[in-house]
Amino acid sequence: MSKKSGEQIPGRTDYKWIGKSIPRHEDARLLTGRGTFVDDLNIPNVHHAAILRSPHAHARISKIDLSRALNLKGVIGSITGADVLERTRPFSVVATSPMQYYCMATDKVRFVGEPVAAIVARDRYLAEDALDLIDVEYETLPAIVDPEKAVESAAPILHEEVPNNIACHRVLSYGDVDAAFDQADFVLRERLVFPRYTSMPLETFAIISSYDHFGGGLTLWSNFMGPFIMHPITARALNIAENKLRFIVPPDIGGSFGIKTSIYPYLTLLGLLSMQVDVPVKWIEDRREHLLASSVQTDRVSYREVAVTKNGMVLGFRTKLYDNVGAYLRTPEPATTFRPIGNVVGPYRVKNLQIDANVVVTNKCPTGPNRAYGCAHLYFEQERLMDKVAEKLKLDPAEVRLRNFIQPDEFPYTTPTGGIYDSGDYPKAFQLALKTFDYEAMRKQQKTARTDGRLFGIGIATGVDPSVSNMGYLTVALDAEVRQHPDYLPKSGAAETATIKIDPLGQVTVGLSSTPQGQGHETIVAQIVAEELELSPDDVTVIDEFDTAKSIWSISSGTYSSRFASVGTSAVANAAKTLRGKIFRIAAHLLKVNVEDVVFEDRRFYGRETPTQSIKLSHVAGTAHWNPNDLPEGMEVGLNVTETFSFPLAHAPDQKDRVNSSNTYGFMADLMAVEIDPDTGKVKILKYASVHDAGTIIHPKILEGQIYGGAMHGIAGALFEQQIYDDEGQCLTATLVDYECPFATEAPKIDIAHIESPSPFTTLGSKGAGESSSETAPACVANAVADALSPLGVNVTELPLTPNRCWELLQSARGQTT
Amino acid sequence: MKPVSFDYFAPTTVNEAVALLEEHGEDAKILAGGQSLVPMMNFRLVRPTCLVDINQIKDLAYIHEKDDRLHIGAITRHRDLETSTLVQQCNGLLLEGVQLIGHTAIRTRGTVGGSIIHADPTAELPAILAALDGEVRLIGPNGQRTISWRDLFVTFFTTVIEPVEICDEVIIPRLPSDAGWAFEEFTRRHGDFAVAGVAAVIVTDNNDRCTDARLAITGTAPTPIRATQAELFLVGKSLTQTTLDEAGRLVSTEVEPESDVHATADYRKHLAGALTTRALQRAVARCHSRKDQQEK
Amino acid sequence: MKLQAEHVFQVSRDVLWQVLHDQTRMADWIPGCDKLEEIGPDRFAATMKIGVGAIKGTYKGTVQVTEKQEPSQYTLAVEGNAAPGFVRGKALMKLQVEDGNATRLVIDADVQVGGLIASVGQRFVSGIAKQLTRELLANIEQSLKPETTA
Amino acid sequence: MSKRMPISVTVNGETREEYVQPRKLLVDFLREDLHLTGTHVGCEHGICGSCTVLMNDEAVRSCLMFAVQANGAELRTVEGLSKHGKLHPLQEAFQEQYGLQCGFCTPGFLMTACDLLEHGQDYTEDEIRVALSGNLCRCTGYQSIVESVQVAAEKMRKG
Repeated sequence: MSKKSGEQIPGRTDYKWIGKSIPRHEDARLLTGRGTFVDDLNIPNVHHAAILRSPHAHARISKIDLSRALNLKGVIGSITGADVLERTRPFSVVATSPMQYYCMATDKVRFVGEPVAAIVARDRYLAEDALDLIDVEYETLPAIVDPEKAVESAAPILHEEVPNNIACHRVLSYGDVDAAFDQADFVLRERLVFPRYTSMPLETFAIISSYDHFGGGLTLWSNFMGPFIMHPITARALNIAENKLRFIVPPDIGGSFGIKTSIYPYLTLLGLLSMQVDVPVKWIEDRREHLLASSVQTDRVSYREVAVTKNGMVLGFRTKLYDNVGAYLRTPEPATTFRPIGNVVGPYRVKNLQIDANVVVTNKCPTGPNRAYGCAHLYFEQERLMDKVAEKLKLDPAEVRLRNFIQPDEFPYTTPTGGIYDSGDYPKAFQLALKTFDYEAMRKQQKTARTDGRLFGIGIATGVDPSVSNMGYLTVALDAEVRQHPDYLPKSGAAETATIKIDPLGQVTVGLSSTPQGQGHETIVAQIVAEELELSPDDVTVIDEFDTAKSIWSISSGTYSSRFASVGTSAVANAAKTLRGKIFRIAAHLLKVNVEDVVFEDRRFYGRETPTQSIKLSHVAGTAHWNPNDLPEGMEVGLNVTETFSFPLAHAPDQKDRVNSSNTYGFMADLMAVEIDPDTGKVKILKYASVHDAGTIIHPKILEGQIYGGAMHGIAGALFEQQIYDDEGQCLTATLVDYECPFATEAPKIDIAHIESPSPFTTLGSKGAGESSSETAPACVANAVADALSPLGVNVTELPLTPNRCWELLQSARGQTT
Repeated sequence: MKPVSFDYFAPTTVNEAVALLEEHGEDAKILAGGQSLVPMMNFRLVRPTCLVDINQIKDLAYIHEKDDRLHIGAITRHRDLETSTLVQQCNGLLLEGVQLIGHTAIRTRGTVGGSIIHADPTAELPAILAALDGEVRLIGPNGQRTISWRDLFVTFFTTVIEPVEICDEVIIPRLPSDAGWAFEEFTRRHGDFAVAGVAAVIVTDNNDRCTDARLAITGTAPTPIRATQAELFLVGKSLTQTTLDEAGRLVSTEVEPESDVHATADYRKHLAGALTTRALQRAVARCHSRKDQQEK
Repeated sequence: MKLQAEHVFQVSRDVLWQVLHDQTRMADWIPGCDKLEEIGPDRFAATMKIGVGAIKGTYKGTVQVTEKQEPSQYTLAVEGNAAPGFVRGKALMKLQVEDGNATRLVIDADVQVGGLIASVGQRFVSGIAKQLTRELLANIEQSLKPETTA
Repeated sequence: MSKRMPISVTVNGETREEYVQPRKLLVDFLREDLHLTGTHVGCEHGICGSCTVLMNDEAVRSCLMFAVQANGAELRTVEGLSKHGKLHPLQEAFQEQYGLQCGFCTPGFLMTACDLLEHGQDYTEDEIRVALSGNLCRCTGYQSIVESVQVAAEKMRKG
């Protein structure tokens, strides 16, 4: 069992249910094979689609001939780029360059796996048979995959309207960065390469589309997860009114980690396909399609330099980065680049910085939200440089971090880039991490190991965990003048809605506008409502099916950017508090006592002085439903409350490009000990401690699960997985044999501990923690391996650190040419 | 990822199977365990129009020993080898090698004949056949023939088996009773296809000199190979650590691997040597412990 | 994917050049080639049945001979499409005189594989490519039989 | 298109006579023909383990077998683990130890662990991790799954 110790913050109210690990409500159906994922839905007379994909990385489509495919028995419909060009509009793209991005290739194919045609047939087997009969003629063009080479003048151009393949270029400056570099005692520089890997949920994209030719309504069942800006974007692409476009999300989604935000091009494709036929059309993405053409994390080359004083204080930094977003700038990209803008200084008191951000298109799969979303890139650069500072000054890397931390008395802390860190105690959390890891003892163990010639390393990585994205942050990708234009619609905010109702017999039902993919929302919501209404979680039924026609939602709805634990729980808690007030007022009215004297205990109300005269909750609820005219004067009929919680500080970016890109900011400190096998180069994680401050903890075991899952994604990208392309743009990792996700035998045990600095901005003081160590684990692994290799004078500036790569680093250190 | 359509036959005798192969020719394919064939069919990389399922030929599943050789029916499951006391008693190398194959669910269906005829150069069973000079028996329209592993493997996924032939038995010589053995593999994840692997067998005389050395290497050539230079070097030597290191070095100079997405040629070349040394260390240790047992 | 191979043939350079450019015998040495029709100057439509183990494909495409510098070198460009994917290769063929009336053929090729084979057959693409090159050289040796025995 | 063939399969104790095309994968047969949607499809090339079911009490990949091959066999899927509302010890242990989050990989883990624990209950943690190393999970980081199998082994040892 993993060692877990946590400290309770004094002044924390002792909750009955919040803070306890109650059994999960979702488990019974999932454990007995009665879950409802999209592919389990039984839609009558559903037919199946298959998509023909480009084998070329860059080519002009000269001819498509579907005749042989269409007269295969059982085939009933098809679309190609021509239909898409004629009947849909390009997706709106955030950046300044007017790139044309459609759900299917219309003129050229720009990455291997890009959809070229789609077929509907009686079953998936027949649809794939039909794909083999489609004849396509391509005129191949040279391909480019390296982001730095893609911007050179000789590079092939993907989009005529996008010069030098640069989809977005912004230089953001904060504070006085030149002064910082002048005052510095020394400057450190590194070129760092962050790899392209993907969260790869086990359930692939899944869509069922049904078009009503008479009413004009289009219904799309899918494992879509938000944000719901994708609803207007899809409606606009399909030239269909939003109130005619219905998204239905079933109760169960098989993991997402951000990926299923990028399903909307396929929603558009299936929508158009279902308009060609009179039956519902189901498309279940297969694993090869997913690994080739769903969504991947941006790969990045960055040049970072830091200005440092002789006692290790970081005065400022400059970063020039090249983010490789693949063939199309697909909304919400370039969010990888701009999402962490509010917390780009991490947990440190850096005041001056400049970011030269180049968002580059190449002939690779388009990128999109993945777990960590930009923060793994950020903290890989930041923490590698922190270790370089320690190395230069011969200081303990822990000490360098302690010197630079933002101090507890400075919260809420406004960062130079406009982020507002709500709460935290970084030194305390970091000390707890050192204690949990037993840092001193591990350094001693390292000393003895090194005397035996063993390659033993200790890595540290800390980071601020941003959650609840402010919908306005992405507009910092636009020049400030663009944002001043009169007909430009500024964007901001982060909200969530919850509806709670009590039925005539006094049981509680909660409706959400979240789309959970395994985070246990039904359980957490039942805990919160039970706490506020003084019931038990088993009295609370939570419905998390989502239906844009029935559920109340806003542009920022959905389950992404670890938002539910703060914005979702706040909406639920507020709705429960309001409903509690109402039932207490009805009870006081029926008991003829003042509302302050009403006591509620095991489902009965009574006046404090007259405990024997009590009425049951079902009586109060019954009154509200059966006898509404007996309610207190002016009280609204019914027992249901809908509350929307919105963050007040989620403003649009100001003229100086400052924006509070997220609304709650947690803290993480990871420590890891590793050993490298000198013969094979294989890295083994010997020990891993991880401390998190996610504000008020609601369900400890669910939080621990998020930390374990997040850490595993980070370790996967640092040691195992990578989407690899050859120089001609062919993807070489389209199976799970070649795209190497770690299994149980590769997973470490983690000693997890917490501190709780409640957020002043959320109702329960809770913050998001869904991405957690997916942001810091890659940096921690890199620092640990670098530490293990430092006696040999080897530097680590690139991931993944596969056995082959580590062996090559060892060879270069041992003077052999590899 | 659905397979193309095919005609399906499930013969219950070998002759019936051979007749079907003759009748359907080039595009007929034998379905044994299916753990390598079906993934390739689902990817539509392989598109047989006729499948001859030999899982109903019950008398092709057996393990028995005759004149110091294990005779194993072609559709004997990997899992059957794992749990067979006969294999445990007379061929530790086979047992250790089988346990490295994929995962339990793969070994439940995977067959001995299937994985040898599939001839994946990183697979464990072909390497064991090479290390112990095993043979396979092929049955065709005009009778049967027994082929040694040296003549069986041609290149990637290719053996000398004719489209009309079926492998009905694999013959693996028994490990010499005083031999030490070890199967050492390097994979990035447990159960992966091996980046490189070494099946080692060592026999020593009473004053600890090596009298017989077998080193079969996987992952460095289109087929499993024997590292003959290193084997010749070992015979006659006392197996000190320096000897074992030198044997490893010889193997890495002997092999000419390819690069791919999992490993560079240089890295595989190095690994073949490093794994040889590790395999020999374990084999020598087993050799000593078996000798101690025999003295007791 | 870079591919180098070379082989010494016991014929003079001129003879080797003639054989390599003899359209009637080209089909003999291009691996798995069972149809070769001229569709333009030094340009042929080709059907090649290439397969390794169970992975078989009938590749339809073109063979193009360019940059001819008789008799020392020329470039062979091959392109083929089949169900498992496409193959595109450009090979610089250099013929170098060796003593004893022999000629060394040096092949310096750049091969690109795409579609299914690239994304699924990753573990063996370079090995299979080398195998086909060996077959090519063996086939040339075979088709030179009349010249060498005469 | 080759014609359908009759098969008789016992699934979770119930014998079903059906007609299937030879190329129909066993996992598609379970999900589409028998509407047992508890078994999931994650990769269709035998790596992720989501499709694992028991065939004659041994774990197999139902995406690497054709339905026709199950003719005459006895299959057990996740739907067959619990009886009349009584959870199998494995299901109880997974609930107690929070051994799941999204639940998509869970049926595959349950059937793999069922094969493991029906052939013995005392394993070291490493042995359990090796036995589960053919099942991919992207949510839990595996620790809670390993603990769930350890607790289930304990429950089953006590009988």
